[in-house]
Amino acid sequence: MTDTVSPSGRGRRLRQRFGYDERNAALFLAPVMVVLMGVAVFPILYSLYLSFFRIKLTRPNQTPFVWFDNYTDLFSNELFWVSVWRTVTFSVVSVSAIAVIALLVSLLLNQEFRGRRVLSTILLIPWAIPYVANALMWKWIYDSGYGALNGLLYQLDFIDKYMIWLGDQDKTIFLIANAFVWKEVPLATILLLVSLKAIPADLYQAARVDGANIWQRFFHITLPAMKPGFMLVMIYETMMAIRHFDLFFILTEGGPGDASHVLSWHIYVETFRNLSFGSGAAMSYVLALVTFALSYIFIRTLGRRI
Amino acid sequence: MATTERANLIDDRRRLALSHLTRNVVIFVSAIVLMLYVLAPVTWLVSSSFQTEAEIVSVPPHWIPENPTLMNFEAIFGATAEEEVTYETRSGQDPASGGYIPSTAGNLLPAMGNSLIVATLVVILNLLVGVPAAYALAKIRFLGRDASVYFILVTRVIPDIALVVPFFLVIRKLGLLDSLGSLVLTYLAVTVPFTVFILVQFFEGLPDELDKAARVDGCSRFQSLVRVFLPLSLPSLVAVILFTFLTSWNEFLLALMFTQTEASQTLPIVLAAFTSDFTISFSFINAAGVLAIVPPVVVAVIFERYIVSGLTAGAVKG
Amino acid sequence: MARIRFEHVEKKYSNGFHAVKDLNLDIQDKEFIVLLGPSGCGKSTTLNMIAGLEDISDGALRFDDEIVNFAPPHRRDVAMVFQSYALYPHKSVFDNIGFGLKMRKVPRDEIERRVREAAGKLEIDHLLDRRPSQLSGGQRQRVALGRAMVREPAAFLMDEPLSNLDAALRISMRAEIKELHRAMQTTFVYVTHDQAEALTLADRIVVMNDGVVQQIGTPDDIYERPKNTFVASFLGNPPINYIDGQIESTDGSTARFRRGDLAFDLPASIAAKLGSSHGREVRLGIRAEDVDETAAGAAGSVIRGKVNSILPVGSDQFLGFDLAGQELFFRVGKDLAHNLGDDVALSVDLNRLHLFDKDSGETLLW
Amino acid sequence: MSRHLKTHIPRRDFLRGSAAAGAMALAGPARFAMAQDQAINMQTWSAAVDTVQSHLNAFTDATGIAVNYGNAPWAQYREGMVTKFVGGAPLDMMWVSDSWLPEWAEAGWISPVDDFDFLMAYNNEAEDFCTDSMTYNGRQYGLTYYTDFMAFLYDEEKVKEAGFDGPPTTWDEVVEQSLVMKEKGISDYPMMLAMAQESWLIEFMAALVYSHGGRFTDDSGMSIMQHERDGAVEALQWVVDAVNKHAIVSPGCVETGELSGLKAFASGNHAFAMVAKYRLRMLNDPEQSQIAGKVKQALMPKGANGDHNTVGWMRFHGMASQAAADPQRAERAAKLIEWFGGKANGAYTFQKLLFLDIGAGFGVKPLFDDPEIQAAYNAYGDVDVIKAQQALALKKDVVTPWFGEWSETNGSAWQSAILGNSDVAAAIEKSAELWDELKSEY
Repeated sequence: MTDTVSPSGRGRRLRQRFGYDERNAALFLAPVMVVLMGVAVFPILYSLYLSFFRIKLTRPNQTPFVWFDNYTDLFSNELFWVSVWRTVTFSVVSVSAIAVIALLVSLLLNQEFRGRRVLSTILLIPWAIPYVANALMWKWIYDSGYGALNGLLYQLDFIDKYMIWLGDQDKTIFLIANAFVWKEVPLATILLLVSLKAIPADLYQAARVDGANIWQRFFHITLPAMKPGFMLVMIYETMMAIRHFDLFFILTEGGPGDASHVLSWHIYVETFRNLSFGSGAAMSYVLALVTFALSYIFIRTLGRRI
Repeated sequence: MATTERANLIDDRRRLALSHLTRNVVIFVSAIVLMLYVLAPVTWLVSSSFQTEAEIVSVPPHWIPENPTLMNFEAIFGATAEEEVTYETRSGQDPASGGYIPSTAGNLLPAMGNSLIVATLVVILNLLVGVPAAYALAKIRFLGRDASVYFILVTRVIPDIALVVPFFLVIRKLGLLDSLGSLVLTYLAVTVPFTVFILVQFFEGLPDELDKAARVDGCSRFQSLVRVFLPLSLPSLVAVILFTFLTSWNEFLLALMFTQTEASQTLPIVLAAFTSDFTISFSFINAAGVLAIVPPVVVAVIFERYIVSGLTAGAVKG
Repeated sequence: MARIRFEHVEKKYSNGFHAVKDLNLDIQDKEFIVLLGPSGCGKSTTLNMIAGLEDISDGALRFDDEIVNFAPPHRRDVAMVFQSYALYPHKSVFDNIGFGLKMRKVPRDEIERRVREAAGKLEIDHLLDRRPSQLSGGQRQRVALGRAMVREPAAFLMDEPLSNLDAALRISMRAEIKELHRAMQTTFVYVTHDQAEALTLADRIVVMNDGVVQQIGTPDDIYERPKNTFVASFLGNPPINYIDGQIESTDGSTARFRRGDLAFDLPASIAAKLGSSHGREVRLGIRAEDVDETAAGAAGSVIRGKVNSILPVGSDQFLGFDLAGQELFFRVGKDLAHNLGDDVALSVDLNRLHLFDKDSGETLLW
Repeated sequence: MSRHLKTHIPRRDFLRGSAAAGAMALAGPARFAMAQDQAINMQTWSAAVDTVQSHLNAFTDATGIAVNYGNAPWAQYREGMVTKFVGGAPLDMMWVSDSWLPEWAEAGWISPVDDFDFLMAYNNEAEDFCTDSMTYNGRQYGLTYYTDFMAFLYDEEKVKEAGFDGPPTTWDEVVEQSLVMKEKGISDYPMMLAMAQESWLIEFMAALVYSHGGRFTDDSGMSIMQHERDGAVEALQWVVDAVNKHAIVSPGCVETGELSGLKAFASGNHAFAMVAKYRLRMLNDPEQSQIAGKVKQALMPKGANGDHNTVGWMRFHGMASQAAADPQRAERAAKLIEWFGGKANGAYTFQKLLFLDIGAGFGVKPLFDDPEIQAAYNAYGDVDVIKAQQALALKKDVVTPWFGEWSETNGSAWQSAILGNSDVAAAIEKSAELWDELKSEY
């Protein structure tokens, strides 16, 4: 009993209001909070602030405060709605493809077989190629004149003449989604694999003793155990897909026509091409709100306790 | 009676063998499909890096270079270091050796070095900063826990494009323009929220009672984290290491804005700079892309084995 | 080595759940206290508060005389055994047991000695190099015990340590725990929902329900003199039978319980406690074993009904008994032969009757 | 934000209130720390990096002024510079494209250099086109870095194979020759046009429009692109027909950028191409091209009302306003501009190096007489054609402060017409409407 402490003297009141756990939690969270407060909070507030002004950098002397005009203007902007629709298409297609492929691949890599480690290392390659190189590589592959995709399909006799790929407005967004999925699957797989690895093996043994077949084991043990992994995948990939920019920039610049004019591209054009920082910030906030809402839903439906 | 029993036995054995066979076939086929899916574009990347600029536009493409050349790689590795460039030593003076190889070829390796430094620091800082935070959020019940989680999430929902300019202001105020520090700091800020999320999810999966047992055994919160949780969290730590390393390795937009000179430019920037309005060097870019794959794969080979081991088994009775 | 005192302790969670209400409990040094109650009654929360694993919302918790409300677990000299054992999966059995000592900076050879000694007592010394995943449930349980034992703590806390074991092992472990307490000479606080464990192990039992202490007392107290219907019902197998009725003709020295045709003449010792409560609505409790068929016949102590079910339980049998539509269960000797549907008369041991206020459920006998 | 913007944002104290944010935010007019005490900052896109570096080293040797040289990828240069301007990064001299001049000048990021007489002296020997393109609201903003124009190139072998003596001179002849080539299987899509959304698109469109005798705007800056005869309609109609009716231009042209188009031409897929003149050198280099030695330049074909006009462009060395505000810095920056855009040690060294190294056109007339330059030109091109075409090059008539905003919409309007999503007149009408609307805002 010698090492029990009694609250006494200075700090007693503090300790009573904030127990040992509170103080520890504060201590443990402090570094993250310092980093985020120091680096991330100002930019967020600053762009919120900008979104209430009509700012055109080419007219530095006229930057009126316009309340919510930048926001309300969005709803009458035809191209904005086009971009919303493109973003929805792109995100739904790519996130669901990522989730399904990553699920299958993680199940595969969870098996014991020869060459598994080699395979899992190879899987990381797409992730390791910087986005710029990745985008240029796909541009090359998709090229309608001398691209590798045309070459391959032609040599395999799937097509008898070179096809138009990115230039075909019905295909563009899906082709970009493909390049995106290819690059994102590795991370998603790793996240799912980690949650698979957290399933205690005796759980499977118990289920096997209980006579559960492979499908029952999958649906009753594996899938539920992967929920946290799925939550991470859904939050992260949705965030990435909704806000994805690099591929659109390098592959199509929103074209052809407005076939790949996604919201993030729209924001880019508004901000850096039109130099309208105010309305660009307003759009960003709309996008942020949607991203947050989706993340919230994923946390609530798939998260453990968050 | 006895014969049917034996027949059943044989039948069972056969079924077992059959299911083993099916399993192996399924694994084999999916492994092949996966390899093709992942490697097909990469194969093209590698193949084209050994071709000249003229050859990679062949129709149909040459999957195996007909006139393989090491010119791209020679330009990258053969660059002489740090001699002052004069009219006489500038590359491009002699069109025969200049060709499509950009004069900045020699910047690639230093830029990879920059990327490596930044990525490594970001990984280390992420672990130092993210691990305790995740433990607190997962295992300590305190007022403001949910608020903290959502605060961390909120910092990541705004598109980076909107944040570039204000980020720039922060970096300038900190006096970090055109330094690796600017990248380390901002990459830390953009990766750490997700690091925390990954770890929180994993820590929450570990039984509360392990934490309690450790603390009753005499661990402070911090000791419980270090001695009990960290050893059990290796797979998720590896996921975090890979995630933060590769995010830093890949990042383009912020690096584009914050770096100006070769001293701080990272790989993606130098890579993008190979397509200027004059020089077109796709095969060269592909060679650079091939080299860019190497460091992350080395990191993966070092750490990936830890994802495989499932250490939590036996912590709690099924 | 420690006296543990709760003074008006409250536990409220941030979601509003009031887990423990005004807890006052004085645990003597070297006492074996069992916290007993259904799940969610606040017994585990109470245990966790002793360990420092839960904050105390209000009131004071003292170890000896010191208030320890704010001391974190590692600064309280307690050891704890968990229901799930909570062994460290990445450590060997030896390291699991020795971890607490290591954290307290006990010298290596001392750790070695104490771990081996504890392992020897628990007969797991051949398992010291294994990992928890290679052990059976019983072995894991012993490791968990060993981990607490080596510490020689001021208080030894156990949270349903036997509930994951099979029946036979559970009973033998009970004996071992009792022996452990004797040998360790330290305060034990033991949480369970199993009345048999409580009755076998405890010096005193604390019965809890809905965060409120119902009764504190020796096993005998609790069983023989339950303070209310909750305590009475929670102990006993099969559970106590209740018959609702009224008190009539009380003149201070005699009293009679009546419900319809059924009437008991209450003994003077009980009647004395009732005072003048003519017509009072009461609930009469008869423990299952407090009937006797052989002595049937004496007026004012007989209960008649039909045999509804017969459940032999080894030495005894449980008799399902239909009393005008109400089902009662009694435990009688197995040599009494009955058939389903037989009319039976049982005589009730009137001196062992329990009488509660019908509305409050509080006993009328003290 | 630039200080111009800052001082005009009302309630700027909003952010000052919160300590952390306020401290970093808009702390008054930016005070620009000079990196190293005397060094000046030069920012370019990543082109001819070694050539620039060698010339810079010579500058430091000659003047003792140290220069921090930064370069960023061309494709992201403009947005990078916007961020740097707005964020207050230290800048003195930088490369500017003619398309951005009004925008950057209006935003207050760059300043005129016409107060420096030693810079203005070079105008005598400069192409008027260049001086013109660097002038906005009557002030000159720099000296030429390089200039070039859109050229019509053809694969001589394919033209001969198709049975023609020479290259087409009108757009109708382009169609005619192409159809023959298609028929003979010489090329699926004989004409290469790069119509993808990118910064080059306006140059391709302008070359098409000018050679058809049309314009986007009139002298007063009002839109006339929607006019049938002297607007852009005829040119776009030709493209739409070439893609959809004659199929001599690939429908994939809407995803073909300048680089991919060039590569495709270099791979021998096409017979005709519209690319920057300086690409001639690369196209005739066997290491980079499969049709090396066969690529020739012809005058831009003309439309019914046209006269072989094409579009020209130029990039220049400009001075940052923050440098101009400080006389000492301005002086040093002006010296650096002279060193690159004017003469260094008595000669147009940089322009010459740039041409010899990468084939980029110079904006100073005397260099045409330089024997080294003539020899280089003749190695892969025809100086007479080049000179003739250069004389027919017009400056883009859409370069205004609202150019960036308009060109996004205009680009996708053209693409829609090519894709068949809207008809030609409607597409151009839409573009014209936006132009007038944007113009009225200024």
